[in-house]
Amino acid sequence: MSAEDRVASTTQETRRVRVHRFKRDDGPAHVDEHEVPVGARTTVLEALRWIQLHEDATLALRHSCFHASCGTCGVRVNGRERLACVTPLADVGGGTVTVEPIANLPVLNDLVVDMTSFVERFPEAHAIVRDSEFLPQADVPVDLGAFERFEDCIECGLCLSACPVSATDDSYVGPAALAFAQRMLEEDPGTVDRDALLDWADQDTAAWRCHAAFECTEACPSNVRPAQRIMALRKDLRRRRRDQGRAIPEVGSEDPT
Amino acid sequence: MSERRTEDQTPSGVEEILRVRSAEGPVERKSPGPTAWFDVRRRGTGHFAFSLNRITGLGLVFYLYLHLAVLSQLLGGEAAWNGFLETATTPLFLGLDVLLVFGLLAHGLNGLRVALIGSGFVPNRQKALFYTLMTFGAILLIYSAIHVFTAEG
Amino acid sequence: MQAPAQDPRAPTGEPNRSRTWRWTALTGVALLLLVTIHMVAHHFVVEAVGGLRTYQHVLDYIANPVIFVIESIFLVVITIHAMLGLRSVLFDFGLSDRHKQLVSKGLVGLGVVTVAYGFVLIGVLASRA
Amino acid sequence: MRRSSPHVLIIGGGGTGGALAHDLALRGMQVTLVERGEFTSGTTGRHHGLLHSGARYAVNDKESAVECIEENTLLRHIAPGSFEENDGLFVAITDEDMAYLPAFLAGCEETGIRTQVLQPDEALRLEPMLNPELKVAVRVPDATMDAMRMPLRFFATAKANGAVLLNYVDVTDLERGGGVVTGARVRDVVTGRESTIGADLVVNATGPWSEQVAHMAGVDVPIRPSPGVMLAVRGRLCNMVVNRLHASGDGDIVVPQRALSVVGTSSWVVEDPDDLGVPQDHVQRMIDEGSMLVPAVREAPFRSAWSAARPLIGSKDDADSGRELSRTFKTIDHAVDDGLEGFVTITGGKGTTLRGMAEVCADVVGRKLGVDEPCRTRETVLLPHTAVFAA
Repeated sequence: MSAEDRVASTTQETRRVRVHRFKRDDGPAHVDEHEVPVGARTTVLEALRWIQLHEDATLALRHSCFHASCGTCGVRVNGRERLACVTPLADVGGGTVTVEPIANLPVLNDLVVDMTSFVERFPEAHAIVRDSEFLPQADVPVDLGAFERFEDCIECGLCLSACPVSATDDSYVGPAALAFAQRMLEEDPGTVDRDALLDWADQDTAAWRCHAAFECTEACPSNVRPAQRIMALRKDLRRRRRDQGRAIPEVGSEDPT
Repeated sequence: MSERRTEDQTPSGVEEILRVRSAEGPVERKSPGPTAWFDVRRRGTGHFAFSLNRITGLGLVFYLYLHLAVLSQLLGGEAAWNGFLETATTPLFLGLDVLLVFGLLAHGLNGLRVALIGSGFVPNRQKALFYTLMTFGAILLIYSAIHVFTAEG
Repeated sequence: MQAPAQDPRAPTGEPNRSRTWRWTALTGVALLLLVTIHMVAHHFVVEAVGGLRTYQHVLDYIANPVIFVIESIFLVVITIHAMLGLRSVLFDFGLSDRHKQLVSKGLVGLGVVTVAYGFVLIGVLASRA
Repeated sequence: MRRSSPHVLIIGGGGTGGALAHDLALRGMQVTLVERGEFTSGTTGRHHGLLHSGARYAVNDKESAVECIEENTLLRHIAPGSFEENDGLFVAITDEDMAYLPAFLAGCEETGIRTQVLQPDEALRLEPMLNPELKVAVRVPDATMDAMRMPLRFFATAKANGAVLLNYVDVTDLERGGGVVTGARVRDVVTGRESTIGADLVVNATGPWSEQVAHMAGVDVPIRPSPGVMLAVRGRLCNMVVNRLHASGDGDIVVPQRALSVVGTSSWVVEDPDDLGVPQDHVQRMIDEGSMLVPAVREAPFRSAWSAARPLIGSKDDADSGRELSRTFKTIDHAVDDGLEGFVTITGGKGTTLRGMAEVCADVVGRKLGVDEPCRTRETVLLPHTAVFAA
């Protein structure tokens, strides 16, 4: 839908929004319900902000950019991973809407998760700028080198939340970190220690723990396609092994003993 | 600077907040583990496939040992074995046989998908592959069920 | 052959998953074939309700050298696959590195016992034919 | 026992507060920063991400223009890897735009902003999606920043240097006694508990909320929350920042950002910076004006439309549009203006000038607290944004 079509639609009604609440001093988590006035293009984030402003100022949530560029407002809407800022209530079916924090990370407060352990999964401080692959017909000025742009991954954690292996096994580094590693290998800015990165990925808590559910790719709001990148990473790992002339080891050497 | 209040007041408020926040206990965290397999709020095909693989896998390991235990009857000679055969051909046990075939097909065919995709074949068509293999499995399951219940000596 | 530099982030004492993943996949694909053979041979070619064999049928069957070899391979492959799968499931419980090692060792032991038991079973039956 | 250094409490976790925390921490002061929500959730994170060359202000607001080009150069140096360094174009579409060109070039010359005049065919070679009707384009050193991650690098570095940064801590009141602000009453949103944070000096760095916080201390600040609407469409329609070559107006910029293009921005004035709304006519204006620069804006799939409140300096009596209010910043020592000790307000400005604002404010803070340390933020390279999450 173009922006103009969005502007044209402005019906007004209300939606029942159920919000996950958790405060440390208030005991276990519970759900609050609110009746929120919505227009045709009211987003989940706007609904949550309305609740903050008009009904409960103690509701805590993360948000920053409001246009799917910062990745802070990731939540689960009716059980599916979404960026609240670009998810119109009209797009998540009719009836009651349930908003929960993303899964597989500690919940600090209401809808706020602690991103520390998400960031710690990444192999190293990572570049956020890369060459732009858009507008290939553009004639880049000599003094610029190449047009560049920000990485697609906005570190929202939705892929980690959607991953069934991460839901089960906390030691798995998860899709975002592996997708990042693959991008660094694919578009090496010349600063990458490739062997160290491949060693990092070649672990039973990394590339080989993925079970090809592809839920990360489904969840990603930024078209990073982490699952495909994990598969590409495995290809890199196999190629390295082949290049190093390693034969498939004996069964006996397989076992961890 | 005589009214500087740093030492007596500053830390109190800040440190109290920091202390409470860094306390281990009251952070809500669904403990990870196999309960996630049964999380019905996760409705994705991929999650279903993963859970199915885990559950059928465990079921098949259980069956493997059940099977080996049952086969020990063979060591007891003809009478022991033929006695077992009578129980094993009751409709209940035949139904369990069909369940076994279901487990083998679900685990085997989804495992084939994971192996094919995980080793670089068909990287972008995982859903189509899943549905194709599951459809194939369903046909085989129906055929097997009919066979198990109708094959007469 | 030069070993790659040790990555400080890599946990120590861990087997390399790329091998276990590979072996799970390889044995899994082999099992597709072996299970099919096993199921068809036992349940779909025998003309009886449920396709089960009588005692004598079983003895004759296992005495066939080709069957004996196939069943032996089946036994080993399915045990490896089952132990690797169990290991993966048990690791889902978020074990410490030490417990992971214990689990791995325990499963090697269980696998050896399972295969040994299977061979005793096959051997005894084949000898009775 | 060594007497500990003075403690400064910064209210507001936007770009200004973060940069100030960084500056004060480098000067060896004890710093606590409180933010009622997530860092950069108020205005900072919502802006379109333009790293101003200053050319936008080169004609009407030369002070801002000079600030911008200085900070533009500095930030690239201290926050490498945080910008899409693709420059920007000022594009003339109408004869009226062309009439603005001489003044624009003169203003840039005067304020030290490097320019390169491009004929339409040259500009279209650079940016094929530009309006083919363009008459001329001027290349300037604009860039795109990640509106959250670039400021977070100041937070990250401040934290590494010992500043205590507390998000989800809401200031409910300011503690006063004998004409001195002595700290703040706060409510920890995480627990719901209330407590008091004492400080030798409290800095109000709450941008468009400055007025509300100043009222807690019983003083007034000449700030007007002036929101603007922005529109993001899918597709990276250009690689360079595309500006309209005319006096500042609505919908006059297209900022590429990741695989999106952000069109900004309108301007009006509100009382409550929390209750903005997204007026439909403003969104329509973004589409209409944005497609004057890059026609594909009209057809591109919608991604988001939102509002962000700027803190513009002016008085209640100024014009309603907010455009005429100054874009530069102001540090107010309330001891001078209102006879209230221990309270400083830093406000105004823009994302590009966050470091410079912090430097000026930190000079004032240092003078008031007797800390004679020079500013070191010009040469201190910032940590990556992820370090803000480090335990």
